[in-house]
Amino acid sequence: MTVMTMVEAINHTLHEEMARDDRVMVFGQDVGINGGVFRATEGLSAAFGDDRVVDMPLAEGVIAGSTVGLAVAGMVPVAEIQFLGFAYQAMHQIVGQIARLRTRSAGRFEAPITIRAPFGGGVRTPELHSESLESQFANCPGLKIALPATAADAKGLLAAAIRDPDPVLFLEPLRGYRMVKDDVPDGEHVVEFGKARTSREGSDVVIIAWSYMVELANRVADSLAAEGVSVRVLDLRTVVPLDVDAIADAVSACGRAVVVQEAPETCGFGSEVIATAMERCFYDLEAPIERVSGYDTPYPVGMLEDYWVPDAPRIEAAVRRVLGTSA
Amino acid sequence: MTVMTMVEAINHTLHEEMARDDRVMVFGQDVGINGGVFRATEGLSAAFGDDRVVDMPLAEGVIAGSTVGLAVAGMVPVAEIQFLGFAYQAMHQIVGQIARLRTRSAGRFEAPITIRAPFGGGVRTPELHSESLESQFANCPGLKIALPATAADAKGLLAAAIRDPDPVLFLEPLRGYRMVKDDVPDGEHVVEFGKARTSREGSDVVIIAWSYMVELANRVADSLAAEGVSVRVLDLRTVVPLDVDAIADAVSACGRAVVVQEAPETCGFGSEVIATAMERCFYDLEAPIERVSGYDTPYPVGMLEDYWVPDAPRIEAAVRRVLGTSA
Amino acid sequence: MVTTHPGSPASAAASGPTDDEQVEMMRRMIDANVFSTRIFNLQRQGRVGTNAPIDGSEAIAVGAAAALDPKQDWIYPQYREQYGLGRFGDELLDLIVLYNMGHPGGGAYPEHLRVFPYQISLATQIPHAVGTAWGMKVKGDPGCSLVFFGDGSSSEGDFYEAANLAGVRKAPVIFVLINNGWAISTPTSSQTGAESFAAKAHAFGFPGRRIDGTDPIEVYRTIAEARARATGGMGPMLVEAVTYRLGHHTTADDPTKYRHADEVEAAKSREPVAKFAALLGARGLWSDEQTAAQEASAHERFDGAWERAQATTWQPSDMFEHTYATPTPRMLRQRAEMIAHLAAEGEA
Amino acid sequence: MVTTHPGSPASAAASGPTDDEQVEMMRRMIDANVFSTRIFNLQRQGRVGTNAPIDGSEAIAVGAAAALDPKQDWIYPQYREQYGLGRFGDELLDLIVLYNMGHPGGGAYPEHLRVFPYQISLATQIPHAVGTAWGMKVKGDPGCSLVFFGDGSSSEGDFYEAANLAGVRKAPVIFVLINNGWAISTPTSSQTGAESFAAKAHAFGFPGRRIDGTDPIEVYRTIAEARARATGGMGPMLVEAVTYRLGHHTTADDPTKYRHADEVEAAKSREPVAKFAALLGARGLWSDEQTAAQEASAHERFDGAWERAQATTWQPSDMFEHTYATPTPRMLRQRAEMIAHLAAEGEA
Ligand SMILES: Cc1ncc(C[n+]2csc(CCOP(=O)(O)OP(=O)(O)O)c2C)c(N)n1
Ligand SMILES: Cc1ncc(C[n+]2csc(CCOP(=O)(O)OP(=O)(O)O)c2C)c(N)n1
Ligand SMILES: [Mg+2]
Ligand SMILES: [Mg+2]
Repeated sequence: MTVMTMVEAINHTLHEEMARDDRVMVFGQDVGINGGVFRATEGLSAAFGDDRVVDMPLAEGVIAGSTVGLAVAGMVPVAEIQFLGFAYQAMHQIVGQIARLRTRSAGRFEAPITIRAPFGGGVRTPELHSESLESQFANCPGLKIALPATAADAKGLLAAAIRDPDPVLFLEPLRGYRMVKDDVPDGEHVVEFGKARTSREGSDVVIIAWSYMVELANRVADSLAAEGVSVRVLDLRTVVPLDVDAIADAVSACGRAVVVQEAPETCGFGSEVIATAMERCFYDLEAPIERVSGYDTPYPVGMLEDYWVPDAPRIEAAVRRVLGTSA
Repeated sequence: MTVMTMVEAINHTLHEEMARDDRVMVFGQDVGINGGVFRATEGLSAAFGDDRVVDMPLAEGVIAGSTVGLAVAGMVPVAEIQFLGFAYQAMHQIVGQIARLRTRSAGRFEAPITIRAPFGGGVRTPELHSESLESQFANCPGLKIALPATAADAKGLLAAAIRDPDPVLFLEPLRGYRMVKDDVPDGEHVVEFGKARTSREGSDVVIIAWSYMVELANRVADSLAAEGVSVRVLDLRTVVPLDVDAIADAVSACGRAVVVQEAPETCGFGSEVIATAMERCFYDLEAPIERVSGYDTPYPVGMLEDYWVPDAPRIEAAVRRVLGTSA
Repeated sequence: MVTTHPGSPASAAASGPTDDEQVEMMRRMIDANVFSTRIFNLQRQGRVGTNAPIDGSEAIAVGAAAALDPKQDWIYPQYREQYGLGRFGDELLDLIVLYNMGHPGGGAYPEHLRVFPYQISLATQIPHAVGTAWGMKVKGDPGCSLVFFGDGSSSEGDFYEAANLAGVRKAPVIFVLINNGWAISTPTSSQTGAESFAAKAHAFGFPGRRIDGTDPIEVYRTIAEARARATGGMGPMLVEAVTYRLGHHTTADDPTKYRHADEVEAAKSREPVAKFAALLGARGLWSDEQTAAQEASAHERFDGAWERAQATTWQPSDMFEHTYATPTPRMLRQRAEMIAHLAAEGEA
Repeated sequence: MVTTHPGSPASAAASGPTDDEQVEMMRRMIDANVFSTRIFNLQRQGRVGTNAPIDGSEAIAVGAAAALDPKQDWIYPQYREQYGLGRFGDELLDLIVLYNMGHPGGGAYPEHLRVFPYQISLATQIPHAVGTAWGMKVKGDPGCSLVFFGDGSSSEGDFYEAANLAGVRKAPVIFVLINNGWAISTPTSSQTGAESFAAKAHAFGFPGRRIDGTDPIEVYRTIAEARARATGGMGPMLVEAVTYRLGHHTTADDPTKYRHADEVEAAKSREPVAKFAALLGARGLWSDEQTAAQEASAHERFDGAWERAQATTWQPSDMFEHTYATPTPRMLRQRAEMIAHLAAEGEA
C-alpha cells in the first residue's frame, strides 16, 4: 500500500498498464512532454516514447474516432479528452461509432478503448470544464462508465477499463485529483466493473453516490453518526454496468435513501437510481427517495458554482427530510 | 379543421410561419427543391426563395452552429437535422452553444432557434436513423424539447417552437409522419409548452407517454376499455418544460402508472417521470410504476426492430402487471 | 501539388494493371452492377430495406480494390462501394444481401476480410481509416488503409480532422473522395466553393489528385501510386475520383425532383461498365458474349446468395449478443423478459 | 492564391491607418497589455480565476479592430483578444474584469457592443461568425463579421465546416487565425502538416494570406482589404497572423516544461508593443514618456474597473436568471429551495 492522491494513482496505473501491454497507446491534447494539464500522464512519453504517447491535433472528434481504427489495427487506445465538456465534439464518434463497433461487426471487432476525461465542479474552471454528463452517456448502450471515488479505485477501475474488451468512459473528478488521497494497493489491482462499494456501513438511511459526491456523502455520514444516526454510503463506482442488486439491497435494508448527483436534476443518473429502486424495492420504502443535484441551469460561473454543486449541508438536509427529522 | 397527416401539418405550419415572419429561415440537408427527404419542407423554396430556404453543405455541426450567428444577426433559424442520430455531430453546438447563448450573454442574446429532426423506429431505416435521444438532451438545461403525438399538436407545438425566444428541439416521429392523421385547426394555432394533454380519460391506471408511443398507449387504453379497465393516457407533449403537476395529478388520481419510452431503458426519460412521481405522489402509489422501453442495446437492425421498440402487447402486459391482473 | 484536370494521365511510375487483371476487373464490375440492381429491385418488392445502388461508382470501387493487397491493406467503405469489393473476399457479396435484408448477421464479416462494415453516419469512417493506418505504422505492419467517401461527406468535420491528423503523422492512408456530382439532391456547387475537391489536400500538406472515376485503369494506377507512396513512408494522398451518380440516391429517393433528365442522359455515355467493356473489346480482351455470360453467372450467384440468406436463421434475442463481450445484469433481465413475453404472446 | 511569406506587403489598394489611428492603436495596445498583466497577477493572488494573457497578440487584436467599423461589424473573439478590442466599446474592459472574477455579470455586454462573449469551447465561435455574416447578407445589412481563433483551434471540425459554408455562401466574414506557435504545449508542427495555415484556404475557394501578426499596420491593412472584399460581395478571406505566445498559455500553465528559453528569448525581439512604440518613435509619433503616461492611465483605469467590479452586486439565485426567458416550473421550485436552504444555513 502507498498513499497517493487520485491523480498520482491514475498516473501510476497508466505507467503500469503501458509497461504490462505494449499495445497500449496514450494520446490526447498535451499528454506528452507536458504530462497532461493535470499531470495525469506525467513521465509517460519519457518512459514509452512518442510513438506510444502522442500529442494530438486539437480535435476531439478524431482523438476519439481514431481509436476505432487503432483498435482494428490491434492497439489498445487510451485517449484523453482534456475536459469532459469537450466530449460533445466527439459524441458522434463515442456514441455513434465506438459504442457500436462490436454490434455493427456482429462481434468481430472489439473496442478495447478507454476514454479518460476529468469532469465536475468546485475548482473555478472556465465554462464547459465542469459538466457532469454521465447520465447522457448511460443512455447509450455499448459504453461502460466508471467513476472512481477513491485513489485505490482509480487504480483498480482504470486497470479494469484498459483491460476491458469493451469501450469505457473513465471519468475523473477534477476536484478529487488532489483532494482525494488514500491507500493504493501496490502491484496488480483490478476492480471488477458493476460492483458497488459500501463506503460507510449504516442502517437508517442510505446515501447513493458516485465520484466526488461519495466524499461529501461520507462527511455527512460521519457527522450524523455523532448524533446517533446510522448512515450507509453506497458508492456505485460504475453506472454502466449498474449494480442493481446492491442498490436494491441497500435501499431495502435502510428503507430510506438519498441519491446525490452533480449533474442538473432533470434526467441525471439519480433518476435512474430512483427508477431502479422503484422497480426492485418499492414495498420496502418508508419514504420517497430524495435527489440532491445541480440545478436545471447551465453550470454557472465561478462565483456561483458553490451554490450550484451539491454540498454536505444540502445532502444532510435531504437526509434529515427523508428521515423525517428536519427542523 | 382539416384532416392532415403529421408531415402535412408540419409542412403547412412551416409555410404559415415563414409567411407570418420574414425573419424565419429554413435550412438543412435537401430541404430546398427536394422538399426534404420526408417532404416536410415541400414547396418552401418555391414560395420563399432560396435565400430563406437553403440547402446546406453536409455538415450538421455548422447547420446547428450557424443558427447562433443568424440569431445574433436578427434571423429566426429553423434548422433541420436529417435524422436525430446525426445530431451527435452537432452536440457541441446544440448543447454547448445554442443552449447556453442566453446564459453566456447574461440575457443579451436570445436563441429563437428551432432544430427539427425526425426520430424513432419501426420503419426499417438504416443504422442511426431511429434513435430516441430526448433524455440526453433533457439533461442539458437551456433547451426545450417538444415531441408532438398528433398532427394538431405538430402544428401547435411547431408554431410555438418557432415563436419561442429560446431554443427548441422539435422531434418528429418518423413512423408518425404518415401514420398519424387527425383534425388540424385552421389558421393561428399555438400550443403552450409545458402543458401535458390527456389523450384518454381513465381512472384505474395512467399510461404516461410522448410522441408516437401515445398512439400505442391509446390503442391499449381502447382495447382494455372493452374489458372494463379504465386507462388514462397522458401525453407529455414537451419533456422540457415538464408538466410536473399533470404527472402528479394523474398518478395520484389513478394510483398506478406505466411509463412508455422508445429509448433504451437505462436513463431514458421514463426514469425522470418515475423520479418525479416518487417526489410528488409517493404516498398515493398503490404499486410501483413500470417502465416499458427499448432495451439496453444499440437500436437493432431491421429484422429485429419490432421486438425492440415497445409495442401495444408489451404495454398492455405492463398495465396488467401494475393492476395486479396479469395471468 | 494538385492535378485538377479529369482524365489526366496517372504517373508513369505506376505500371499495370495487366491484361488478366483488367479482365478480372471487368468481371467484378459486372458482378457489382448485377448485385446492386438485384438488391435495388428487391426493395421495390418490400423484401429488403432502403439501399444505395452503386451505379456509376463501379470503376472506382473495383479499380481501387484491384490496386490494393487484400492480405495487407484495409478498406473503409461508405455504403455504395461494397458491391465492387469482392476481390477482398467473395463472402462480401453474400453479406451484402444479409445486410440489406436487415439481418443481424449482415455485419459478421469473417476475420480475414479486411473490409470495415457499412458506414451510415457519413464521414465517421474517415478517422477510423486514419487510426488504422497510424496503428499499422506504429506497429511496423506492412500495407495501408483506404477510405471511400462522397463529395457530400467531405463537408463533415470528420474528414478534415482526420485528414489533418493523417498529414501530421504521415499515416499510410489513401483518401478516395467519390465525386459523383450529388449528395442526395445537393449538387457539388452547394457543397463547397473550392476549385476542386482535390484542392482540399492543400489544407493537410499532402498531394491531391483529381482523376476520371469512370476509368478503372486510371483508378488502378492512381491508387497503386498512392499505395506505393503510403507504404514507402511518404504519407497520405487524396484522390478525387470524378463520376456521376447515374441512379437514385437510394431506393427512397426520386431524383427527377431535383435534376434534369439531360444531365443524366449526358452522363450515360460515361457509364463505367459499358465503357470499359467497349475499351477491352476494342483491345480484343472482352466480348459481348462474355458480358452476357458474366451477367448470367452474377445473377446465378445472386440467386444462391439470396437463397442462403433466406436460410440464415436468426432470433429476436440476437439483439442482446454483441453489445458487450458479456451482457450486463440488466440486459440479462431484459432478455429473459423479452423471451417470456414472446412466449406468452405465442410468438417465440 | 496564398501568400506564404510573413511580412509580405499588403495590397496597395489598402490605405491607412492614418497617423492618428496609429497613435490610437498604440494606446490600445498598451491598455491591452496592462489589463492582461493585471488580471494575470490577480489570479496569482487568488482574486480572479484561470485566465489567458494576450502577450504577443496585441497587434492582431488592436489592428483588426481598428480596421473594422464598430457600428456595422461583428467580432467573435476566442479568449485572448478581448483586451485589445476596446475600440468596439470601452465597457469591454470593465466586463473583462467581471468575467475573469467569475461574476455572473461578466457576459452582460451592452446592446451596442458588437462583440460576442468569450469563447472557451475552441472553434465553436467560427460557425457563429459565419452565421452572422450569412444573416447580414440575407438581410442586406452592411458590414461583415470577423472571427479570431488559434492555430490549435484550426484543427477542429468547426473551423473547416464553417469556412466551407462561408465559401459556398460567399458570406462577408474574415477568418483571423492567430498562429502564435503553440496550443498549450503543442507546437504547430504537431498541429498540421500543411505548408502554412493560410494554405488551408484552398479547401474553401477563397484567398488565404499569411502576415506578420506583430505588426499592427500590416494587420490593419490586411483586414481593411479583407473587409472591402467581404462587404463588396467577394466573400471571405483567411488571414494567418503569425506571432509568438510570449507568456504562459494561461495562469494554469508552466511553459518551461515544454519549450526552450532560447525560443522565447528570440521571439521577444518581435514583442509587438515595444516594436510598435519604437517604430512610431522613429517616425516622431510617439515617445517613451507617452508610453509611461499611457501605462499609468491604463493602471488607473484598471484600478477603477476593479473597484467597480468589487461593488457590482450579485446573489446566488442569479444563476436562475438567464437559462430561459422565463424559468420552468421546476426551476422555480429549485430556486425557492435554494433560497430557503441558504436562509436556514444562515448564508443568505
Ligand atoms: C452524418 C450524416 N448526415 C446525414 C446523413 C443522411 N444522408 C445519407 S446519404 C446523404 C448524402 C451523401 O452524399 P455523398 O457523401 O456525396 O455520397 P453519395 O450518396 O453521393 O455516394 C445524406 C445527407 C447521414 N447518413 N449521415
Ligand atoms: C474544444 C476544446 N478543446 C480543448 C480545450 C482545452 N484548451 C484550451 S486552450 C487550448 C489550446 C488552444 O490553442 P490555440 O487555439 O492555438 O490558441 P492559443 O491558446 O494559442 O491562443 C486547449 C487545448 C478547449 N478549451 N476547447
Ligand atoms: Mg455524392
Ligand atoms: Mg496558439
